[in-house]
Amino acid sequence: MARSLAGALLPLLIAVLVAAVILALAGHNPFDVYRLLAIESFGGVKRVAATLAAATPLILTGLATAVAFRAGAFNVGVEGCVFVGGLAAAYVGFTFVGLPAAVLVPFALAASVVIGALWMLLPGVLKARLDVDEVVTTLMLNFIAISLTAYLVNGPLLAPGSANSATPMVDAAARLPKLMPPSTLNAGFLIAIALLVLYWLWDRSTASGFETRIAGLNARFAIASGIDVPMLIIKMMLLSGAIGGIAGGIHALGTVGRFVSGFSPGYGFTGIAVALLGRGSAVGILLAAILFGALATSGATIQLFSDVPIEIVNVLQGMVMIFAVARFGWIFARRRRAA
Amino acid sequence: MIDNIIHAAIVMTTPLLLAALGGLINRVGGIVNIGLDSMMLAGALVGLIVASESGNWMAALVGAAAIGALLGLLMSLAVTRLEANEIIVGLGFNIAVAGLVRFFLKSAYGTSGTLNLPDVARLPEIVIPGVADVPILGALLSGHDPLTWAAWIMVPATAWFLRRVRLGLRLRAAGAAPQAARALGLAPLNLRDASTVFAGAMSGLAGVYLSIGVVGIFNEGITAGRGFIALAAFYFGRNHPWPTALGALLFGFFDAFQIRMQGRGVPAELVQILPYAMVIVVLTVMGITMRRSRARGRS
Amino acid sequence: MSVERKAAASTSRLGARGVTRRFGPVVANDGIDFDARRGTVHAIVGGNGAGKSTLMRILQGLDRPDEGSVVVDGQPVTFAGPADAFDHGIGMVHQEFMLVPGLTLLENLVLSHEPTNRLGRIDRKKALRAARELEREAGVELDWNIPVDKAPVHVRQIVEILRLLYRGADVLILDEPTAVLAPAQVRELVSLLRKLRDEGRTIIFISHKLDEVMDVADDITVIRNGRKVASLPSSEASKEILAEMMIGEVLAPPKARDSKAGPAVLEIKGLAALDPAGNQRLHELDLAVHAGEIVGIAGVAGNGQDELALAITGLGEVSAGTISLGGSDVTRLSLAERRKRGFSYLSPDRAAEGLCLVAPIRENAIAGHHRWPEFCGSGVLKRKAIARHVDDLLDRYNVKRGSSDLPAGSLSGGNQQRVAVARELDGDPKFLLACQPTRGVDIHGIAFIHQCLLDFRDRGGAILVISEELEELIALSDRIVVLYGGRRSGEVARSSAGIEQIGRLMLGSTA
Amino acid sequence: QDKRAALIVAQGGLGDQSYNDLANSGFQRAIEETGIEGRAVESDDVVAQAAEILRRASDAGFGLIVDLEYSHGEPMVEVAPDYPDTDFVILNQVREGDNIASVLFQEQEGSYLAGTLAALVTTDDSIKGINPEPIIGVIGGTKSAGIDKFIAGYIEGAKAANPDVEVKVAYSNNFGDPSIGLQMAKAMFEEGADIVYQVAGGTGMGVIQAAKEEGHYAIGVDTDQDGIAPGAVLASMIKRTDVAVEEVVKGYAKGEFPGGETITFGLKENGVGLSEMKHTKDLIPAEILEKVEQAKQDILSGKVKVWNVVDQGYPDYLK
Ligand SMILES: Nc1ncnc2c1ncn2[C@@H]1O[C@H](COP(=O)(O)OP(=O)(O)OP(=O)(O)O)[C@@H](O)[C@H]1O
Ligand SMILES: Nc1ncnc2c1ncn2[C@@H]1O[C@H](COP(=O)(O)OP(=O)(O)OP(=O)(O)O)[C@@H](O)[C@H]1O
Ligand SMILES: [Mg+2]
Ligand SMILES: [Mg+2]
Repeated sequence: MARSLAGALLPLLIAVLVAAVILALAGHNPFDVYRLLAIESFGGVKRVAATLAAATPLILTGLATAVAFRAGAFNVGVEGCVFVGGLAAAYVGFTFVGLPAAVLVPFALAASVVIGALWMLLPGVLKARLDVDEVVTTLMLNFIAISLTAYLVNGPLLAPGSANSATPMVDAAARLPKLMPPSTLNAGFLIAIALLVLYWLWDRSTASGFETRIAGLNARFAIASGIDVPMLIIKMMLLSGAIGGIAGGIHALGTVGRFVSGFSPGYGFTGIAVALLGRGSAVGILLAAILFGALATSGATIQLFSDVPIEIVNVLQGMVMIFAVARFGWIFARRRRAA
Repeated sequence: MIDNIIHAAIVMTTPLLLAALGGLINRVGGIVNIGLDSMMLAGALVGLIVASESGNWMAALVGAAAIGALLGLLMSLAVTRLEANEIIVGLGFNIAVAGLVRFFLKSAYGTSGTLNLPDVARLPEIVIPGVADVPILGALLSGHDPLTWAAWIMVPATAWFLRRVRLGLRLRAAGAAPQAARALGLAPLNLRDASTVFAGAMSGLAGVYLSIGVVGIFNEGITAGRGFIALAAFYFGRNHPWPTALGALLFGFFDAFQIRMQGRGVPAELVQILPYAMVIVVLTVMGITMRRSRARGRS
Repeated sequence: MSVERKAAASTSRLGARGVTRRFGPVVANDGIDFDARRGTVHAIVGGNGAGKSTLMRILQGLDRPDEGSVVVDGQPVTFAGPADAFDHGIGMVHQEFMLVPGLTLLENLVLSHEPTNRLGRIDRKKALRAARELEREAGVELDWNIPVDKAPVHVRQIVEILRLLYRGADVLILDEPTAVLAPAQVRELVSLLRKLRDEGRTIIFISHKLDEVMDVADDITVIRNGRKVASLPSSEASKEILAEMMIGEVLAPPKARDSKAGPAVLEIKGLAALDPAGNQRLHELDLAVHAGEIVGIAGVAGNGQDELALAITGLGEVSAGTISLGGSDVTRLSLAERRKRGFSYLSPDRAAEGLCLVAPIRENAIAGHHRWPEFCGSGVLKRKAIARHVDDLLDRYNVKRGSSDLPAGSLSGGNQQRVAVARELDGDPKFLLACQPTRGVDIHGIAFIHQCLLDFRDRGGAILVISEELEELIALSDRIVVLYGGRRSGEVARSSAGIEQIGRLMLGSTA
Repeated sequence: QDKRAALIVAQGGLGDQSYNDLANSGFQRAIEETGIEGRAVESDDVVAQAAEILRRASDAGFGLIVDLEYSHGEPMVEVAPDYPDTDFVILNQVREGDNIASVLFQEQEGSYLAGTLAALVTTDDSIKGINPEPIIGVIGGTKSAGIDKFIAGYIEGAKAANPDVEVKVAYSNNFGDPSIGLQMAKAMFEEGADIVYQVAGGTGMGVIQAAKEEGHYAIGVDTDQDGIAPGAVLASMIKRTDVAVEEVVKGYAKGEFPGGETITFGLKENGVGLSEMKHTKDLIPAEILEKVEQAKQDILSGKVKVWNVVDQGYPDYLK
């Protein structure tokens, strides 16, 4: 127990130490910086709310990635789903003005889900039926999604009078309710948590979750056991896309209020890290998403109180990713063998 | 027009090809390197600084390859010795190195984003007399810099290395069956590290090609995700050097082509989709033909 | 004890002194001493999990003992790694193949000791010359340029042995080299080993098959539960003595029973099937398996057994003919559909297909049955019911395990196979396709699994057994169908089954 | 002084060689001169964190918040009423609110002059590096109304000077990739253009490099980029974001704030305009410079009203 806790904290500690050296070399006091980071991410209700708000899209993209990984599909295309899903939800949100919130919100989110799922249909089918590598196809689809949404938002869907690539704001009825006004933390967080709980239940106690896990661990065994693995891969890619789409939808309706250039700063890619860091478990995904959310919020606001450049947050984020997946057991193991 | 497209396509291909060949060797050795982009970025920066300080482009290449190799080594150690997941480590390197580069520019040069140094030594052009003015052939062969030549010579060299050279054979063994390699007394982890160091050096060269080969300045966005395109190229080529080069050339060609397609009535964003869509189409066609040929073998 | 003194009297080429190796609570090797004399074949026998492979890994420098040491030519040594052991002339062929997929046979042969010119370029001519020489020495002929993945199993085995010779090893450690070979191939291997021994090499040979051991070994060491039971010359050993030493008791072979064959359950008519590369490997085969009957398929490996199994499971490509199960045509149905119709399949490849080694034992035992109404209601698993059922099932099959939550990979090979058998017989299917049902399982486990299959037959089940072990087929089958060149070359009834006759059929002469 | 001011940096961050860097330089100048405390805030996720950053800065006692990020318009309107003691400034758009000041730039006016200059020069092959073909180019960093505002003004100015001129338009889709900028400019030069206007931040560095290598001309943007490659940059279309920010901060230091007002930086206010062309003005015939000056007077007098894409949508010549 103590060992596993140490195992979880050691990588964080190393990342923090490395970043501290960099900070010190650049003439900053690492302790002050870290104290500020902690205060800005967890010091008080408002800051916690900001952290959770920042974690919301990461929970969803992490979950979307994990779902595909479970079935053995290395989907790196969640970023693209966030873009198309976000645009779809925004489109519904500013087009069908006048519908009551109880209709408009589900409608808009459904649009993001459907578009997100469809976006992953092609790579899913190509992998399952023709054995085409999903890493390449989904990576390519990211670039396509980004360019395609940029085209739409600059042309057909551009808000009149906007100097920036942006759709009009969605109708007030399409906005997700805030949980703790004035914080931007909104009902999207609850949706994310609900999906996380569903994922936990699905993985733990449903036949389909079981089949998916087995297929991901050993496809030949799954096939021999009578599981239709190709179909399962297609389904899980669709589900992954759907969750990626709803990540975009929630971001559009909950936080940004529209689709705009710079809509996602790479939530899909951070989601890969979240899924892998969280070892694919529901709790792990939640914790990893909160960690990255905390770094994102505090990284921005510490600049109000310190001269430390925001880049230190990137360095920290990168180091955490690198060391959190490292295993240090071999150090101890080798010492034992040598003795 | 054709000549210009060919020339531009070759220019845009070079950095992709360099990084893709490095990534290919790395993958043959057993590591999928998502961090190529970070090594390119560092190579571009260090190469430019060396080119300015020393006034010697060869020194710049050495510096860029060295920093790329160093990053490759660090990344590899995290993967092979700390058993970290290579995908996350790669993503982590991309984020951390981008941060470090900005941090470094601010701390050392008091600038952010772009570094514009005086007296940067640029890569020379090799003009082949006689060929230079021949249409198409001239664009293909003349007026390119040494690094472009090196990149293309690396293609058959890589194929030869993997098939015919002792180290190449051992690298394939280390990637395909590390247990077996270990049982034979090879050191698969060391081989893997070597392949990542190589990938890092090649990516460093790809980066310095952008900074002193193409433009002569550094910008934090100078790689523009080309490390990922290189990744797509060697995936596309299924670890074979020639198909990988074809993939890189495809991207380079479309880059050159889309520039010229613009302003001819097609929206820029849609033209930019083309190369990515092409990769998917080509992979799909390859998948279908492979399935067909299997089916034909049956009947 | 007098036996041991005698063995130690000749010069020892390679041996162990008090070697102990622990894996957590498991003591895999417990103070083992033994000596392989120069120029002899030394067999190591022992049940599953006895610690044989662990000891061999230590002798080869892949692993290090916690206590004790390896002795080479009477001197204690500490190997830095396999390369170091090789420098002492010691090489090993592992239980799992250690060839590199994607490399050709020649490349595999020379890997790590490549003949090169100054630039590091591999001298292929020189390599091929060396390969041809080894071929001649070993009395075989190989196509060195095919990728190893395309080579048949026994060829790979030979390449592994030739590789040791190529590298100049004079001590060859072979860990269960015969487990995957057909009888003819085993004979080939045995004569090769004899030849190598007569040239002065020392061979350490692990096997579960006591016939082979008696046939080829000069000395035999028996290991049980990590401890050495005895070392003795084969002249003083017999199958019975060894079996008793290995497991502490003598097993009675399963009693023969009359079959009460009922209606046909599996019916194959005019079947033609293709291998994954698209070549036709099975031609116009007719075959029926009846309820309450075990039919065995015999044949030298590569004569269509694999394609037959793939066709019956639905995982392979059928180009002509029909397969029906319980009267309905299933030729075009998926494995999942077949399973719903009472089909069951015991895979020959336990590690890759028969089990999911990284998943918990419990999930391995329920996979494929997890949607049965008693385990699953509207898509939700009844975890308690499953746990109860699996624990009961595994107890009935005597699966030795810590907890059912541990990964299946934590079980020994024999216990892994019991899990697979338990699952496939659970719920009384109509038909079981059992491929190599006891591959790599010790005597004790073999007897148990055979009994399970016979009991299932007696309950009215139909079984098709595909096995490379003739003795197994004879012990189990009511009828044995022999395949040669993808066609049926004959059929032998249990009452008249003799190894010689089956052997002739396997070599293509029609009965 | 315990007055504090924050500058919220837009997407692309500092180091973009244009908008953000320019605004920040004005910001830094102002805080240095006035001695008030000032902080520039960057964020990797600036779009989503709009309200959080605005509120955090207000809560932390920042009396002035200058926001460069375009997508922060709506969030600012939402946040500002909760913090009546904080002064907010938004750029490039008009937002209502007693404590909000809006700053607008008429980039199209300066771009019009750049277009006029380019169209007049491109046919004068007495100038080194100029061919007789009436072809010029412009490269935008991304296709968006904010960038097309420049491009439309440029085209309008060019057509007004010479109706036969052909303007090649292309977008790099990237503000930080100089190598693609270089390739795009070279492609335009190949097709007969000899002057290319860059509206693409760091990508534009490549455009200037291409002009230098090919012996043609680039037109810089935002800052005076004439000195980056002396002689190869024909002129720069300067946009005084720095002045705007500097003035706002200085005013705040003095206790003045134009709350609820819209400040326009056009030609008239000297907020946009052409550089002094230190390295090139001797190359260009005086009559051309006079015509450019005339065009400027026409705009100032209101005789010419330059098309504003953001307000008016897309003109026919830039669909
Ligand atoms: N990785 C492991 N971790 C923990 N225990 C293991 C591991 N691998 C094997 N064991 C334990 O080792 C024992 C025997 O395993 P092993 O695979 O060596 O059997 P074996 O003798 O090779 O059997 P067989 O002859 O059937 O292949 C089992 O009881 C198992 O619990
Ligand atoms: N890497 C390991 N980690 C943990 N336990 C191990 C490991 N390797 C072997 N063991 C344990 O050591 C014991 C001996 O295993 P070993 O593989 O030597 O048996 P074996 O005699 O070769 O069996 P088999 O006949 O099945 O091959 C087993 O109980 C196994 O559980
Ligand atoms: Mg063993
Ligand atoms: Mg001209």
